[in-house]
Amino acid sequence: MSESEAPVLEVSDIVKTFGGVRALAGVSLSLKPGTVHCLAGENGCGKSTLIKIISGVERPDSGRIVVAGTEHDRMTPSGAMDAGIQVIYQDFSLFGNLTAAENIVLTGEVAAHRALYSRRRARPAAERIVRELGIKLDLEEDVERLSVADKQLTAICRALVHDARILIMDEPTTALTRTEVQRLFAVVRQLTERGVALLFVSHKLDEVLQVAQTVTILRNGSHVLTAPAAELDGASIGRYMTGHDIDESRQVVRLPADASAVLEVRDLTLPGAYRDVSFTLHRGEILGLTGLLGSGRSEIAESLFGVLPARSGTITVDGQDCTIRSIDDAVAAGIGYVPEDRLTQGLFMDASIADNIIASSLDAYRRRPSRLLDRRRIAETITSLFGRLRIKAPNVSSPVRSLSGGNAQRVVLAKWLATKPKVLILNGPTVGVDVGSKSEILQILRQEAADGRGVLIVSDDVPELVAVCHRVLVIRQGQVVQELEGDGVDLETIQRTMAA
Amino acid sequence: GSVGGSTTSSSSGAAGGGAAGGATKDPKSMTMVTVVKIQGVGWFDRMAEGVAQFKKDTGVDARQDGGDDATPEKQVQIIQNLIPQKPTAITVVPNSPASLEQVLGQARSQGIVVVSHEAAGMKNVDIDIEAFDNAAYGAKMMDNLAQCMGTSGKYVAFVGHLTAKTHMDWVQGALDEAKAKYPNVTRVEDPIESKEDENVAYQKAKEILGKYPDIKGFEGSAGTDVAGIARAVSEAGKAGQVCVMGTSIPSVASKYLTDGSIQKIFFWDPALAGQAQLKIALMLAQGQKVQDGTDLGLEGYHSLKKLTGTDNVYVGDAAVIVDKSNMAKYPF
Amino acid sequence: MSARLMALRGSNNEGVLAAVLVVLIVAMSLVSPSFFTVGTLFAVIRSSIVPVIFALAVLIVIISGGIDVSFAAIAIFAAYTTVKLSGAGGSTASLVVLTLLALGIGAVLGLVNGGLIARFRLPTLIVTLGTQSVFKGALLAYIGSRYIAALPPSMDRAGKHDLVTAHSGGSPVSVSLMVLVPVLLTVFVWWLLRNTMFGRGVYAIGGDTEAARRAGFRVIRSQLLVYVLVGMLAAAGGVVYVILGRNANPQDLVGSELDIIAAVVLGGASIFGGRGSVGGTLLGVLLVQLINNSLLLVGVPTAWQRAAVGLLLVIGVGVQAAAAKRSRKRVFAHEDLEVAR
Amino acid sequence: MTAQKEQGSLRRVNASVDEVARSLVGRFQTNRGVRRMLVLVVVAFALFAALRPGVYLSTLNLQNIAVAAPEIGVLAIAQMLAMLTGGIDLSIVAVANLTAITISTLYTAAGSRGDALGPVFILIGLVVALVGGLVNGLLVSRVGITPILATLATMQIFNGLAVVWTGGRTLYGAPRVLTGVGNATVGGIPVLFIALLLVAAGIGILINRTALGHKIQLQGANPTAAAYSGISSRRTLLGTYVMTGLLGGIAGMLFIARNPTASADYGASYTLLVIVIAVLGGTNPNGGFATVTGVVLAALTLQIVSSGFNAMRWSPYQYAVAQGLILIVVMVSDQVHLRRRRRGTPPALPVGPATPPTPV
Ligand SMILES: Nc1ncnc2c1ncn2[C@@H]1O[C@H](COP(=O)(O)OP(=O)(O)OP(=O)(O)O)[C@@H](O)[C@H]1O
Ligand SMILES: Nc1ncnc2c1ncn2[C@@H]1O[C@H](COP(=O)(O)OP(=O)(O)OP(=O)(O)O)[C@@H](O)[C@H]1O
Ligand SMILES: [Mg+2]
Ligand SMILES: [Mg+2]
Repeated sequence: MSESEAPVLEVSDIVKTFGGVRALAGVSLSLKPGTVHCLAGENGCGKSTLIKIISGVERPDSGRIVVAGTEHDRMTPSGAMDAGIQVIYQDFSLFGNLTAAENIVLTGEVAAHRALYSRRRARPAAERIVRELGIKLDLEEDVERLSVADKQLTAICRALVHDARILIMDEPTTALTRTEVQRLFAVVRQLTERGVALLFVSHKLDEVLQVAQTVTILRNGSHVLTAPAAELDGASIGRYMTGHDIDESRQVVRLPADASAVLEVRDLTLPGAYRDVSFTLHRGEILGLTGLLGSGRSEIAESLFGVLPARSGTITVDGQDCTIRSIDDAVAAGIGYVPEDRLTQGLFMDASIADNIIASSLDAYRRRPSRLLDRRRIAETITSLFGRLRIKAPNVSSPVRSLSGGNAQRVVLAKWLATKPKVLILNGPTVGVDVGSKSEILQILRQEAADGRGVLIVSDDVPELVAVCHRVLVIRQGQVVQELEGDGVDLETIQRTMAA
Repeated sequence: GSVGGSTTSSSSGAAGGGAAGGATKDPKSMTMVTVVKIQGVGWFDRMAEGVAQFKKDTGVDARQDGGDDATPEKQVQIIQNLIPQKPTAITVVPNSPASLEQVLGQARSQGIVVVSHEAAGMKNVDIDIEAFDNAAYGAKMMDNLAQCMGTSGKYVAFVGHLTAKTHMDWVQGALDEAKAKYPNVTRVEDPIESKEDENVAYQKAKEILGKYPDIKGFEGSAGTDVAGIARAVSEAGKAGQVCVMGTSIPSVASKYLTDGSIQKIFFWDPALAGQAQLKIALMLAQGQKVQDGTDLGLEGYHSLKKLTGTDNVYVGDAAVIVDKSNMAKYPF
Repeated sequence: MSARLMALRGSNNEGVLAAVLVVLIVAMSLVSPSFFTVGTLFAVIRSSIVPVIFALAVLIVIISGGIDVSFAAIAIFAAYTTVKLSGAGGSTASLVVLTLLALGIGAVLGLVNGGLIARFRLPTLIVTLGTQSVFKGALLAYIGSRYIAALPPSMDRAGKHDLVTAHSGGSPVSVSLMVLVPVLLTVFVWWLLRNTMFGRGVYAIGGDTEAARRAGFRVIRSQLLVYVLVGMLAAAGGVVYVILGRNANPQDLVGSELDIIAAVVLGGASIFGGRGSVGGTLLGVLLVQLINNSLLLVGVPTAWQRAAVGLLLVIGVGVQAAAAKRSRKRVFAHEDLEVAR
Repeated sequence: MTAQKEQGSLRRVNASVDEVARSLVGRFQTNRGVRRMLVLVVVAFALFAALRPGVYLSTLNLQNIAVAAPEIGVLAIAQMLAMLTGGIDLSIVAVANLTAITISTLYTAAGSRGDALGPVFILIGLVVALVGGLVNGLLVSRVGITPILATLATMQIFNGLAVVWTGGRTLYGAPRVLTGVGNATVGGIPVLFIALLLVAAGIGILINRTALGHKIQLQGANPTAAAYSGISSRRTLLGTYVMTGLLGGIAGMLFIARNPTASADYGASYTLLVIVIAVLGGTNPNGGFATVTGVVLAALTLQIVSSGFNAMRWSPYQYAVAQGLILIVVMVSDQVHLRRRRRGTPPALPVGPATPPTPV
């Protein structure tokens, strides 16, 4: 770790634009062998994009990539692997139709430019790495049948199975348990001792501080700071990431004492995901549901929306018992749902903003007796939501594909507000949304609650929950382990309970 | 309705054609198109030779047209496309005669002479010319087949498609003949559909050979039927023991005629049939009449006979029976 | 218990298919005593020779996430052109030369498909629909449209050799030597898909094209290669078809492509790509051929056969769809289930 | 477009209301697929008109094109609808023939009262088509069979039933209501063509102005998002295939209106042709986008090219080559255009089979 050691990877002045908008505006970074370099920044600041550029998946508009003294002006995925770079992608980039063992060894075989593939060679290699990591993984199962955590483990194994010179991990720990994370870090330490350089992305700041020697912080595609980890702490990293001007303070109006229940959940159980979940959501209330990935928080939300119907328990909306076996049932009961995966589940990318906004409420605009759509009323709704949510776009007939993350999320929100739901469930409402948009979206949610809706936010973005929620439920291993209310809603308590 | 309407229009069409044609009309100013079931197959290539011959002989601008597959809708389309080109005559060998009635009615109402072939019973044609009477042709096949089978035993009949009327007529003619004259010759199975595909014929023949080990005869209708059957029969080691006969053309059957797995094939020369259609069209366009005994000056069409029970169908006597000995005479 | 059942079922429902096949054979044997014979067996094998070759080609495309309706046109184009160029009955070319010529033609036509698909990223069904029309039209318009009865002698001879002969119902039945072609190609494709990086790449691309790119697979090159390979397999199928039929007819084959695709999907290949096996494909083809071959034998009237084949297809694919639905439901995990489809 | 934000906002609201209206009413006026087809129609027509003015510019030729286009036009519209959901329907032609056979059989059986009962028979024929569509819809939406396979199977079943029913014969005879329509013209325009325009308008309204139509489009655009938007794929797909069945039935009526015969094997060559037409007309084979106008224009284009090739005495095989080339060239030019527009963003994943709509 001497200062004099030559960097194994140097990228400089990387610029990348997507459809006219800058994802990276001249970012530089250098990695030294035997060190862990951490890349931090808010959602959408360009971390993954930078990684994809280093690994040859995306081509930069300008900038230089130098690996071990050799400049690569047309980096390709196989070129990167040849240069000793391995990546754990944020979305894993696994092959669902192949077994875990195959997934683990296949990239290596490609990198080795082999013509033939041998199961007999593959199997032991996969087994060895699983053993080294001390994890349990069914190597013969197709990856699409694995849980998210096992998928993540597969992706980690795949990257570690090689003797990589540079190992890049884009949020490798989101779905892992504490012990799994600790094992991974042990391996990371072994690797650094062997001289491997690591580039590590995580939103969990404690992890960052635990493993990293150097930290680089990006904001909105620009380089903010590179400093030794020892000189930083969680608070200062957070400050550099967000800037100071954003108000994430808690702004919660007191609920009237007699606020009626709009959603009541009793003993909801889905074996394997969560059990005996009970809570009440009141009119005008914003309720947070948090927990680590894999804790069951998303599944609870999806059960309420009929995507993943619960096995037992009762759901009552506005005093009416509801059987929610399908999305139709949920929508009929007055529940709206902003999904976690905006791009595939929330939006029709090539359709216009207008078409997206009325997608869920089409039936309400049928005229009698012709049953044709009432285009005037539709236009009114669209225009009013377009204005109310301040969607930044030339007009309502622009395709959603042309929108930024924050604006796209507003379109999803508008789609559900158009149905005038009694209960609005949001799963990760501000994922991939930048800070400016984020506070606006939170403000919209406060407004909607004030108008008498029940709002349920499922998120692991704790500051955001603290900023808007009346109450927060913490889920761990499928159960509600704590309920925080009023002044009890506080960042540290939540984080502690989540991870306990 | 169509029936009343088209009758009037067709009679006026015929009248118009006659008037425009005048007895002295110069063939060199005429255009005629022969629309066949499908372009580019051996049979219709041979017919195209006849069309070319006619063009050379008479000076009429005659040509042949057809679809790239043998479907009724393509023929409808082609004739529909031809009507604005106002040819003097359209002669047609339909895939499905009934499907062409309407569009041929339109052609006639535009004063176009329409002659058909292999389509006895069509209304909207001036004349339908058949190489022979289908029932008699079928009977003739049966006479030969029965002889070969020693006038007793089981046989099956293949048709190109169950929808192909001529094939069904031949097969029926043969069956009637067998019932009338050869009580010991029995047909097993309804007509079997080969889809005009040699391999299907082969496959089905294999099945028949398995199901009826004592089968004695096969009758084919589509040109490739007998070839497929012959292949199946010789693979079963029964070449020469089982009689294989049917409609085909020498180029398809010659190999099997030579090795004895097909005994006889029956057909009529498409070149002559093509010329016959066009000759009739020319006669009509020039105001001449076709009647019993008309001589087209073509072998097998020296004395046309009106088919009884119809008013526009004339038959020749143009069936050709070919076996090993005379197949070289027909180079197509 | 359920694990063992799952294993029996096979990763692509091959087990279900095998069971269906057995049930069908038993049922037909009960209905018709003349069914369960060497003759029927040989008939099914014989009639599967060409479809198996085509099915292998289709299998590769389907695994790669595409679909090809032009292979039949490529097959007859390659085979007919070879026969015609070599001078038909008067040719002295050896079978090897002729086969290489046909494979070359097939490869070029496949390259046209692959080029359009990989370079312009066009939907495979539409591209091959277009090229099918072009290939067949060009063959008949510019190469030749005549039925050629006299094959080059080397080809003609190849069609006359039998591999095995047996007696069934008093008459000899046999299987042509040509059956070795699909057997060898089956082994080759099985090996290719299983034991080569190209093969694994085809699965990877069919599973997730972007992930394959990130893993370093040369996606465009692999896709090109897939279609070239399909062109060559199709050409091989065309040559065998011509040899077995002992004639070359340019009107043949085109029109049968949907049946082959149906057989492959019946054999467990996913029309969405990424899944499919050689074993399943063989079973699928055999099932379809068994049905085609024995309906007459079992006494189904000719007129009913088309409907019967359709009905069996619905049942076959329907059972698979239902099984797939159920297994999807069973695999509940801590993750979002895809709700659509 | 506005500099002054304060007053601009009202204008912006107005402008966007305008936009909505325009996008909902006249989506296809500005559409690229439609523009492209218009160009193709004009170019094809001008080309052949220049080469063979005498034949080509006659009213008779125009009428013939107008008479020939409707049946494939309606079938292509049906195909377009199926493709709009990301599916495909291979059984439409078989359904059309079943309808034609039903009507013809009933008419013949009714003897002298056939003409009087004509409308009833037509209704029964449409019910048969509806049942056919329902079967497809159930197989696709309930059983979950991929459309291409489900309809491949039902194509064989429907076709097989037609063969059994007719014994393979061509039936002759149709109610006067239909045959009358087949021959009639209004102001020189064949009524058949007017029927095509009516069907096109109807489907245009369905797609653009009804809830079902919007759902069909959204289902095709992204089935996952559609499900998460509370759009029932079961109901949408069922509705779609019932509609394609019905349109098949209407095509069957056109078959016998044009020519009072019905058979099991009429129109076999249409099955793949109508896919070509639908795609040429701008239908996205992966679903989510299509325009009726484009499809009608595409049907006309192929009709024009076909009659032109015939007038030029070019062979049907050359026409097949031309048809394939037109399809490929149009697809390639579309793709090049799309890429140029999207340059900077990574291109969409290569598209797999036509059926599975790639969720963005
Ligand atoms: N393929 C793409 N096309 C268009 N824009 C993209 C694409 N990929 C990323 N972007 C945009 O580039 C910006 C940077 O995205 P990137 O994925 O690098 O963020 P990130 O820092 O990794 O965020 P997160 O913490 O959520 O993973 C985002 O605004 C994103 O919307
Ligand atoms: N999946 C995607 N496909 C194509 N383009 C995308 C995608 N995601 C994002 N983009 C593009 O990336 C750009 C940057 O997105 P990003 O979310 O960072 O926008 P932003 O500037 O932060 O806007 P906002 O303030 O509204 O969040 C957008 O303009 C959008 O065009
Ligand atoms: Mg990222
Ligand atoms: Mg953003």
